[in-house]
Formats: sequence, C-alpha cells, structure tokens
Amino acid sequence: MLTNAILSGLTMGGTYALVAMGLTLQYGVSRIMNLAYGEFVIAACFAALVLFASAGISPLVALLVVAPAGFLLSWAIYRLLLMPLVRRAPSRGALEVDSILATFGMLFIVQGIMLALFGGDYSSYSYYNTPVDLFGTTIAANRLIVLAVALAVALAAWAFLMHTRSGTAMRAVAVDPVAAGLVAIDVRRVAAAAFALGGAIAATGGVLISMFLTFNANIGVVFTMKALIVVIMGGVGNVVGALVAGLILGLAESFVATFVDPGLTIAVTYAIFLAVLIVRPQGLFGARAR
Amino acid sequence: MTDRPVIAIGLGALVFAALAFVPYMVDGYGMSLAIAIANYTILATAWALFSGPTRYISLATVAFFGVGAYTVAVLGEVLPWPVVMLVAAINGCLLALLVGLSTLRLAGIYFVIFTFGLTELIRQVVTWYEVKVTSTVGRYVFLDIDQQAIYWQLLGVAALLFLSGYLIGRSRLGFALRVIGGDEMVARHVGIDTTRAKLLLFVLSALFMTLTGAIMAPRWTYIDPAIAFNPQVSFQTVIMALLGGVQRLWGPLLGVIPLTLLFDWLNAHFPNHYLLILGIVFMLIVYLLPQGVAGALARLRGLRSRKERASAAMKEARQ
Amino acid sequence: MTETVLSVAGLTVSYGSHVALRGIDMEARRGEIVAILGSNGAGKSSLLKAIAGLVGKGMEAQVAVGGKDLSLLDPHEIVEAGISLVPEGRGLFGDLTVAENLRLGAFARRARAGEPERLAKVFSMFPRLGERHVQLSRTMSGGEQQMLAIGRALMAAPDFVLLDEPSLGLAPVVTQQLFMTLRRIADEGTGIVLVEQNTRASLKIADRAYLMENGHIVGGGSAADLGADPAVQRAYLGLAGDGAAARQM
Amino acid sequence: MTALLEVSGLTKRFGGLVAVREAAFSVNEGEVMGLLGPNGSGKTTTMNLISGSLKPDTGSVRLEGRDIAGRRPHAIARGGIARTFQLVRVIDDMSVRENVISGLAFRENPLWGVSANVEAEKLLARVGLGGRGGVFAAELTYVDQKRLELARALALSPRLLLLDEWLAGLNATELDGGIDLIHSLANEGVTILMVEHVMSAIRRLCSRCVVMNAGAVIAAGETAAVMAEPAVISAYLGDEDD
Amino acid sequence: QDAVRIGYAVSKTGANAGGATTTTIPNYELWVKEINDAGGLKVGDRQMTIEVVEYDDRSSSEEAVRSVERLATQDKVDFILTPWGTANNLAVGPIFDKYGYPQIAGTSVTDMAPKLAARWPNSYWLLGTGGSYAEGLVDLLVKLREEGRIGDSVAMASIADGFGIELAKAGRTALQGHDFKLVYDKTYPLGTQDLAPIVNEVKALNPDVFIAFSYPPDTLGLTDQARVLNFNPKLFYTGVATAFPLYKDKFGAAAEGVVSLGGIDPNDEKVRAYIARHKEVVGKEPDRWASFMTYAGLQALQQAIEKAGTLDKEKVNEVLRTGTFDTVLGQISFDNKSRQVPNIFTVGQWQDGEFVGLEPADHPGAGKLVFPKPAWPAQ
Ligand SMILES: Nc1ncnc2c1ncn2[C@@H]1O[C@H](COP(=O)(O)OP(=O)(O)OP(=O)(O)O)[C@@H](O)[C@H]1O
Ligand SMILES: Nc1ncnc2c1ncn2[C@@H]1O[C@H](COP(=O)(O)OP(=O)(O)OP(=O)(O)O)[C@@H](O)[C@H]1O
Ligand SMILES: [Mg+2]
Ligand SMILES: [Mg+2]
Repeated sequence: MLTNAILSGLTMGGTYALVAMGLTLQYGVSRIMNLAYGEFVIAACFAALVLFASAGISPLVALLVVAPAGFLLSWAIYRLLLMPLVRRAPSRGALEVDSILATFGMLFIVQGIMLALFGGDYSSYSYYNTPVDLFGTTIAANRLIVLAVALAVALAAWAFLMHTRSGTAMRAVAVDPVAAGLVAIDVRRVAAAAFALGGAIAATGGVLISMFLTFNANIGVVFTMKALIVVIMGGVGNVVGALVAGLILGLAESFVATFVDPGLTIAVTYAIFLAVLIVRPQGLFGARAR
Repeated sequence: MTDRPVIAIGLGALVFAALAFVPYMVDGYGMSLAIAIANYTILATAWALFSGPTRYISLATVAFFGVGAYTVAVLGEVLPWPVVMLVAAINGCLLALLVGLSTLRLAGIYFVIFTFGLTELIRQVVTWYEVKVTSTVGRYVFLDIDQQAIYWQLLGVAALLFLSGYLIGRSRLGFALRVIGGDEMVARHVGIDTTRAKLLLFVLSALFMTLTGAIMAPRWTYIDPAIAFNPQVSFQTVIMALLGGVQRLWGPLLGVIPLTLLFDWLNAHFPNHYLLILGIVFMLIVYLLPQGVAGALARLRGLRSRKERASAAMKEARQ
Repeated sequence: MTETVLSVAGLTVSYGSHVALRGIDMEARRGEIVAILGSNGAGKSSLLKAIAGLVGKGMEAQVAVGGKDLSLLDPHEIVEAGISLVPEGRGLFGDLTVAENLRLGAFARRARAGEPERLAKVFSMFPRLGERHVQLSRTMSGGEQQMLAIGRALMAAPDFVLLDEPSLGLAPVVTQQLFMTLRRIADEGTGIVLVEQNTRASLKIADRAYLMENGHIVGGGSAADLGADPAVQRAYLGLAGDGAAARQM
Repeated sequence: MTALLEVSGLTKRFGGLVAVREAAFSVNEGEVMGLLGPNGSGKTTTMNLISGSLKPDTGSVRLEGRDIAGRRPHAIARGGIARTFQLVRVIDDMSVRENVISGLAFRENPLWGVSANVEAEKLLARVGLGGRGGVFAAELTYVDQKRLELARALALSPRLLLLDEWLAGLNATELDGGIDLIHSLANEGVTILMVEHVMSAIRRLCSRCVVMNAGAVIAAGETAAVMAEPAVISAYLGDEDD
Repeated sequence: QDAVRIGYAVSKTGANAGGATTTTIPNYELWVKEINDAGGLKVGDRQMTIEVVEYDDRSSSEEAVRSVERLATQDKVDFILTPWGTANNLAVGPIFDKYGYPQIAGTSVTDMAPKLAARWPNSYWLLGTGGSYAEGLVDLLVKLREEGRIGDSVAMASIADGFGIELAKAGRTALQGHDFKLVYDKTYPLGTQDLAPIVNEVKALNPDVFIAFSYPPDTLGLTDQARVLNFNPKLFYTGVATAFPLYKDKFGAAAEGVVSLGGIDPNDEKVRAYIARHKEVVGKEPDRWASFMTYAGLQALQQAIEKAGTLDKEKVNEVLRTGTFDTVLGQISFDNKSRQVPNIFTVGQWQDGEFVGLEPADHPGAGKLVFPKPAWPAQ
C-alpha cells in the first residue's frame, strides 16, 4: 500500500509539475498571465491523438513534432499578439490586467477552434498503458514516462536558469525588464524565448498526459488552474519550486486517497496550498512577492 | 459645492426608481436579461469596491455568491425569507473576515490564486460534508419567487451598493484604500491601519456578493456545489469589471452591460461558433480599449491618458 | 587608441506634451570626464536616459559613437555599442545576488573577454561588494546599492560611462575614493559623462562641463574656467545659504 | 532639555548579519540631531526600527517615556513620528495635493474635505511646491518628489521627524534652500533626527551627532567634537573637503 | 404558418458539453433531419417542416433559464426540447411549466422524478430514478448469489455528484437490505485524475463485485487502472460512458463483460435500424443508454403532435399524458403518476461488441449475463 501510494503520488505529481513548469516560465519571465495555457495543453492532447489515430504515430515520437510546434506557435503568439500589450503597458500591474484579458480571449479562440475541429465529445486512447512492476507494486508505464520527463525538464530548466549566462539573463528579465536592457540583454527576444519555451513544455505535457487521460475541448481551464496552484505554491518563475510543489500535491492526493478518504483528495491539495501561502506568502521557493 | 452629493444621490435615486418599472415593460426574456445584468452589475461593482482602489484582484467572488446561494438551498424552505437573507449575510461576512485575515500578507498574483484556491476548498468541503452527512449532493429549492421579485430584490441591493460605494468614495476610508493601492508601506507610515481598512471594505463587498447569491438561488430549483461555486462567475466578474474600468464607481457597469448583451447576441446568432467569435471580439476589445471602456471615455477628455503616460514614464525612470 | 567620440546633436525629448529637452548638442571623448551641471528639472537625467535609449518614442536626435548612429537602437544595442548607464535610481536586479548583478553587467558580447579581471577590479574598488557577493541586492543598504550599480556599469567594458549622480548616498570617504577612481578610469581611456550635484568635487575631476537650464544647454567650457567663473559659482556652488538660494527653491 | 526619543540596547539581525548592535542614544526635545556612519552601518535600519517598519530583536525605543518598540507603523505614525524614505516614495498616480492629504487624513486629529485642501496648499507652499498641487506626483522630478515627501511627513504634524538622506541629490543651491527649510522647521520646535552624508549640511544643522559603524554607535556628542574624533574620520569622513 | 418552430438550449460548451454532444445534440439533429427528409410533421392535414432555433446554455443553469425564456417569449417556438443533464432540466422546469411546454427529459436521473412530475404536470422523466438502476443491479447480484456464483463481498466507489451519490445511496440500501458485505464504499470528487489509489485498495480487498457509479473520465480511468493492475473481479461495473461507443473503441476486446447502466436489445429491428440511421446521419453510433431515451422522447413528441393534429400545447400534452407511443424503447406510455417509462433496461453488459440489456430480466429481449467477466486481455 505505502509504495503504491508513493509511486502513484509521484507519478501524478510529476504530471502536475510538468504542466506547471511551462506556465511558471511564461508568467515568471515573460510576465504573461496566460489563462489560455490549459487550452494549449489540450490542443497538444488532440494533436497527439490525431497523429496516433490517423498514422499510428507513438506519442513519444509525436513529441518530436508537437513540442517544437508548441515552441514556434507560442513564439509567434508572443511576437504578434502579446508584444503590443507589453510595449504599451505603463506598468507591470497594467500588463497583468491586459494579459489576463487578452489571454482570456485567446482561451475562447483556441477552445472554439478545438470545438469546431473535434466537437465536445470525450476523447481517450491508451498508449503505454502497460503494467510495469516496480518495488513490488505495479504501475502504468505511461505514468512513469511522465514522471521521468518531468524530472528531466525540471533538471534541464534549473541548470539552464541557474548556471548559464542566458539563463541568468532570463531571470534578470523576470526581475526587471528595463534594467535588463541596460546590461545589453535583448529583453524582447528573451521574453519571447521564455514564453515559447513555456509553450513547448505545455505541448510536451499535453502529448504525454493524452496517453492516459480522458479529455475534451472544454477541460483546458482545469489544467490552467491546477498549474497556477502549483506555480504559486512553488514560487513564481521557479521551476524547481514547481517540481517540488507538484510532487507534494501529487503525494498528498494519493496518501489521502489511500489512507484517509478519496473524497478529500482535492480538498487536501487546496488546504496544503493555502497553508503554504499563509506560512510563506511568496511560495516555497519564491522571492518576496510584489 | 457642498450640495453636490445631495444632487448626485437624488439623481441616482431617480434612476433606480425608473428601473423599478422595467418589469411592466418587458417580457419574460427581457426580465431574465435584466436580471442577468443586475446580477453581474452588483458582483462587478462590489468587486471593484475593494479591488479597484487596492488593486488586489480577488477570485473569491463566487465563494460569497455560493455561500449566499447555499444558505438559501439549506434554509430556504425552513425559515421566512428575510431571516434566510439575514443568515446568508452573516455567513458571508464571517467568511469574508476569514478570507481577509488569511490573505493579509499576500500580494499580487499570490493573492489572486489564494482566493481562487480558497473558493475551491470551500466547494470541496461543502461537497464532502453533503456526501458524508446529508448523503445527497445537490439540493432542490422549491420556492415560488418569480422573476419580478428577484429583479426587484437585486435592484434594491444594487441601489444600496451604489449608495455606499458613492459615500465611501468620498470618505476617508475610500481614500485610505487608494493610498494602500498606491504604496502600502507609505500608507502605514501616514497612520493608516491598513489591516482594518482592507478588512472593512473586503467584508462589505463580500456582503453584497453574498446577498446576490441568495437572491439568485431560487431561480435554478436545483443547487449543487458545482453550480453554486462555479469559478466561471468569479472570472466573469473580474473580466467585466476590468473591461469596464475599476477606477470609478460606474466603471464596471460599462463592462457588464455591453458584455452581457454581447454574450447573448453571439449566443443567439452563432450558437455553434460562439466561443471562437467571442474570443476574437474579446481580443479586439482589449487592443482597442487599453484602459477599459471607462478609461476610453475618460481619455476622450484627455485626463486619464496624461496620468497614465506620466506615471508610466516615471516608473521607467524608477527602474 | 582610436579617438572615438560620443556626439549628440539636436536632441529633443518630450514626455507627452511636456518638452524636457530642446535641441541639445554635446559631445564627449574617450579619456575625458564631461560634467553636466544643472538645477533639478534641468533635464540631466533625461539627457542620459535619451542617450542610453530609455526614452523610446517622444525623442528625436542624432546620437552617434565614432560615427555609428545610435538614435534608433534599443538599449541593449546601445550597450553593445559601448555606452553604459548608471541610471537615476540604480536599476539593480533586486531579487538577484550581488555577484549575479555584476556577472550580468558583463552580459554584453563586447564585455565577455576579460570579465574576471574586471570583476576583480570592481571588488578592489568596492570591497563591500566582495564581502557581500551572495546577498540579494535589494537588501543592500542605499550606498551599497549605489556601489553595485556603478560596478555593474563598469563590468560592461564600456567606451563611455554615463553616471547619474553616482555619489548619491555615498559616505564622504567613499565619495572621495569614487571620484579618484573615476579619474583613473578616464585616464585609462574610458569616456565619462558625469551628472553630479556635488558640483565642486565633480568640477575638480572633470575636463569639461556643460551647464543646463530647463532643457537647454546654456553654457560650457573647460572645468577649470567654469570653476573659476563667479556666475557659475553663484548658481552651482551655492556660496553659503543666502536668501537668494532659498527663494530659488 | 528633556529627551523626546530614547533608544537603548537596540539590536536587529538579518540572518547572520547584525545590522544594528546594542545601539543607544537619545534625541532631545526641539533639537536637530544627525545620524551618521559609513554605508551599511545601520542608519536606515535604525530609522526603520524607530518608525516601526522593522521590529527590533531586542532593545527599547521610548517616545516621551512610552516604549513604542515593535508597535505597528500606523500607531507610531499617529503617535507623532513621521518619516521620509531614503528612496523617495510618493504615490505616482495621485495628485500632489492628494499625496499631502494622505498625511493629514489619518493623523491623531485628522483633517478632511475643505480644511484638508487648505492645509495641504499651505504645506506645499511651505516646501516650495506652492501651486503645483494639481499635477500628478509622477511628473515631479526627483527633488520635487523629495519636497513632496517632506510635506506629507509634516502633514502628520509630528513630534519627531525622521529624515533619511533627504538632502541627497540636491545641487548646491537647492541644498542651501533645503537646509534653510529644515532650519525653519527646527525653529518651530519640530524635533528632527536626520541621516545625511552631506557634511556641510550636518555642520550647519545639527547641534549633536551620533555616528554608527558596523551597526554599533561609535561616537556621540557635539557635532564639532564628534567630527574631530579620529575613529570617525578614518571610518567615515576621510580627508573630507566638500 | 407552414413550419413547426422547435427550439432547444443545450450545453455545446462547458462542463456538460461532453455529455450533451454524445447523447443529446446528435439525436436532436437526427430527429429533425429525418422528419424534414420525410417532408415534415403531419399536423392535421398539413405537412409542416421543422425549423430549429438553438442556443448554447454553456453548461450554466442561469444561461439555460435565460435561453429557454428567450425561446418561449421571444422566438415563440411551438415546442422546446430539453437541455442535457439533471441540473439544467430542473432549472428550466418552472419555465416549461409556466408556458405549458411539454418537458420530455431524456438525460435526467433523479429520485425526485415523481415529485417533479407532480409539481410540473407536463414534465416526463424517461431516464427514471437513480434508485431503479441501483436496484436493477442489486437484483442481478442477488440472483448470482442465490446461484452461488458470487459471495457477499462488494466494493463500491462513486463520484461525489448528484448522480453518483443518488445511485450509491440506493445501492447501499439495497445491498445492505440483502445483507451483502460492502468491503469498500467511498466517494471521490469531480475532477479526480488519479484513480490508481482506489483500484489499488479495492484490489487488495479482492471483492467478487466492483461497482463504480462514475462519470466518463473516471469510468475510463478506472477501467484503465483495473487493466494495469490486472484487477479482475467476477463482476466489473462502471458508470456513465461505459455504454458509449468511445468505450468500445478505446478498449476493444477488453470491454467484453463490463457491466453498466442502460443496454439494448440488439436483435430488435427498430433498435438496429436506429443505430444504423444514427451512424449514417451524425457519423457515429449512439450511446447505448440515454441516447435511446432521448430519441424515444422525440418520437413520442412527434407522434403526440401528429395524433393531436395540432400545435396546441395543451392538446399535445393531453395526448402525451394518456397515449402510448411506438419508439426505440418499444411501446411506451407515461400513463402513470411519475411520468416515467416503466420498461427500460437498467443494467447492461458488453457482449461481443454490443451493449446488451440484462435487467429487468422480464423485459422483452433481455440478454443473459456473461459470467464471470473474462480476465482483461494482456496489452
Ligand atoms: N516621466 C516623466 N513624465 C513627465 N515629465 C517628466 C518625466 N521625467 C522627467 N520629466 C520632466 O522632465 C524634466 C527633466 O527631468 P530630469 O529628471 O531629466 O531633470 P534632472 O535634471 O535629472 O533633475 P534632477 O536633478 O532632479 O534629477 C523635468 O521638468 C521633469 O518634470
Ligand atoms: N533585509 C536585509 N537582509 C539582509 N541584510 C540587510 C537587510 N537590510 C539591510 N541589510 C544590511 O544591513 C546593513 C545596514 O543597512 P542600512 O540600510 O541600515 O545601512 P545604512 O547605514 O542606511 O547605509 P547607507 O548609508 O548606505 O544607507 C547593510 O550592510 C545592509 O546590507
Ligand atoms: Mg536626475
Ligand atoms: Mg540608508
């Protein structure tokens, strides 16, 4: 039971973390509160489904196409749709408002397109739903894959942000775009890159969870909110924070489900989230808010 | 100068009096449209009452709305209506106190998502309680309160809301909140008890949201946590308020009316591509009306834009 | 070394309707310190911001380094061109450490070579930065932040440094050291444009100076001459608190 | 003279670093006292401890005998201690007048409405911003914003005024004006504790000085005497000649 | 007027869209197309084609209320088809009642059905009560136990939503009434994504019977997990979406033997024809549960109108209350207090590619239970 709980907790947490990491980059660095984030995740789910159903392409192969596509699409969106807002925003607060409104519209558009293409039906297919025996318990391969990818992405992102020049530049933009210009950082490029990177991660997450999750065109917002919870709990812009927060929530869910009452799983995750913020208003790893 | 408030209040009273006759002029659909507008007018205005000056974006709207609705669901058939409303109001205020106190140290996006999480938690707990204790999720509210009654109640609450909003706007409390929104540290050092001020207004705005929820509940016959605590309500409130503009008392109104009508018109004409078109329209609005409708109006008077520019450029200077 | 010149011609800056700078012409050479004097609101900071590309729209001018036109470039490109600014209000990355701030100072491609040496130099100039290199810059004291801002600007290996009131908030002893260091940096071939309220001290180290009044350049010349000019002394060296000065406030 | 403010045993740590260590000094009714020290010696922190933005780890701060250490800032502000900030803090998108009113509206005996407007104009004229009440604070230059900040502090009609490098960034002429302004305040009996790095100002304004170094008070007393102490010269002044 | 105006507001977007686009919307479209292709409704001596007015209630009670008000008072349609789901049908109930429209709900499972029928005399609740489904299932279990093929141990998980809780409640009572042992009886909230813990725990308890009163995402999730953990109870029962074509498509052979609500008689001509037409017109098969009730309701409405020979709502209601109608559910009538269809399948099972109705066993065309459920095929 215990190993069961831990394993399914970690895998679920990995899912949350993976999805959240993209958002933490988009909001933390590019300062875009992207309410359409979940829609992009679902779009990736559909992309994977289509590739799988039509051409029998394995989701893992699909990644090689969908993730870069996510990157390019997000880049374009930032350059064409969001840059004007960034340019005109007198202050960070104003940008926050504008980006909320704009991405809210984007949410509708993406959802509308998916509805037009796929209708509102539930979609679901199974891939790598094969049992793997681990520490004397059994778990679906596809979930292990997600966990592995989540860890890999987190590690890569962390190394990049903390130990490379461009990574530091990205954090600098996150802290203060104007000052970043003063040290020869091309703020627009860095911000666009971060946003696009976030998009790529969202796509990756989408493709992977499509292997075991039932989805339809309308549930994007679920992922946006879950991701936001994780992002905030971990501390805005902090990928490691997102990873830790995601895993904590996942573990909490499966432990409560196993040892207390499945009826309380979601309640508990929110309770933990709130408790963390009450104790640490800036999230687990966040620098002070505001 | 001194009698300006009197005039303003008088005018307001006239407008509301006129609005009271709407039911005699429109059909059932007109009524439900009027109700929808009244509903969101209260929510958005009450929201802006706190979030406008302080710039704390709250997603807890539906928490209070839902608490109101649920109080009715539980007590509606047991107690006389006024008592039910009273209980709802009390519940709402207590909850608001709780939320307010627990969010004191939070700022920016952390506050936003906290309020969202709290709402979801409440919804989960209510569900769990219903399952465990009453072992029914979803309650049936058979109250014969017709549209007119609901509309008039909403109208009354709205009148109250605008009155208190107007008075607060001219009071030291309202001013204190603007200072807090400007720079909380400064606010403390000029002697503002920021905690008290924020709590006061938060509770007040929550009170109005709760009442709205209570009034709307009988309209749906059936209420479950998913309906009562549907986060969409919070989002829509914020969006409408922001689009209208939160710096003035009547700002949100300018978001609520056009958007409600827009939603309805699109739904009627493009039931199948509603979202897609809505989204496009929406983005256009954002790009064409930078500071919301109210801002746009004001900019015609050239007043606000100058301010925006100045503070903008200056903020850069500060960086 | 080649004689690169930073030249500004016909610079006009307006914030909305308000015109802050009108037709400014000025230039600075590598190896010299040019002081810019003027009472508050004269437009000194605007001038520096404009050169650094921070004013964006609302500005028209010919700004060039060694013939290369800068007037349309973004801030980051201007830094690459060899001009770095210590802005009014410092513009540090508050949530990053002192060390990270300094490393970012050398982000410019032109500055990557010889970064370690320059870092060592900065640390020897401001030992406090060395002691505190892991502290979050936002938590540094006012003066410490000022030191960091200057240090960061020097990390960009600039041909020209624009300093907006560098002595602001520095203890006297540090100020004296700073001014001596600035002179040395100039002598080593960097051009320095110095906006200072500490007129006497700045005239002492400057080669030339410009006088600004509400958006215009109203005079200029060699620092020595200006320092001796009674008019200048009255206006900028504030000989004792006579009533005249008080009324000027 | 009686001590208006009495600080004793004041200590504040930030992690490993002791920013203020066992600081003790007192400010007398009606005097202008200087708080000096090298960068990072703990002056602003001390100001923050007095004004309540920071809570001391240990030690007491007495205003007319009442210990106010660790009380919340708004209470201290109403209790009669007003302050300015080392980095100017005005409210950008409020008018200059409103900024001043924010100081009037929440003090012990608040002003509101017409009377507040009138008083605000008086204060603005007082700091040299007469007639600018209508413009937005954002449009003022750095120095004018400092003036505005002072007006806001005065609006609280404080017993004790804390100025953190309020004179920094003024050119010589403005400096003279600023000094005169502070003088006039002192003459009206406002007690002032000021942090400054501009020695000429200190000499002309402060009867007494306290000098801190590395968080501790290393010298206190008559300005001239203090300035002559070798410890102060080596740690802070250098061979100063400004 | 030579066209019948028919209006409906359903959830094309939002949380309910999944259900509505599977069950409700396709049948509405199918029905309209069929009638119009046939030249229209026969009203008295006139052939009237159908003209549709449709809205999206965005899965919100408030929007549903407003849209239906609009249909009734603005568009003044002749008849209004019902929205998807219990909540929205209850929300719009008062309006249907106020304007005298027949409310034929094909997607509302509620124990309140009788009460509602009493309150709104023109409302009809084809999907029946939660109780009926739970009891149908328990009858089956009781028989199995009498035949000594299962023991007492039953594990039950349910979604914490009106539907899940009602069925769980009824099931619990019935099971305890026949003193079964509920070794596991827990609920999980809407939006639960990780069902591994539940299946893990249940598997450890090794019950003969596993019942999940679940919603589509968790129905599929639970089945997935059961396969991964190779959890093979003798009887495996999951909730909504088990009877969806999606389930068959996703699990193929693995679906074999899975039990759930609803079911059909695959040998019934009408049923086969309906499935074929549905596939042909909307491009996918109907689900094997509520689609049938929905479509039957439409057929009843059509026949009632034609019998009444007028568009007058009161007359049509009269016919609906008293008449019998020939539908995919067979001959149905609402001639009872609770305005429900007495004879619908409450329990069905996937048997080589078709979801066959089992209970009530005396229901014509009822199939035999495949028992025990074959073990999950390896994947
Ligand atoms: N962001 C802005 N918006 C509007 N006006 C501005 C802005 N920034 C500066 N100004 C105006 O431009 C003029 C020049 O300002 P600037 O800061 O360049 O002067 P300065 O010489 O640097 O003054 P100080 O010595 O106080 O720093 C001033 O009159 C100021 O009011
Ligand atoms: N929040 C903090 N965290 C860590 N260290 C801090 C923090 N605040 C201040 N310090 C440190 O405490 C010391 C005292 O800071 P303080 O601001 O009081 O110096 P100061 O005397 O005002 O210096 P200056 O004259 O430069 O303003 C400094 O070394 C500073 O780095
Ligand atoms: Mg300046
Ligand atoms: Mg200081």
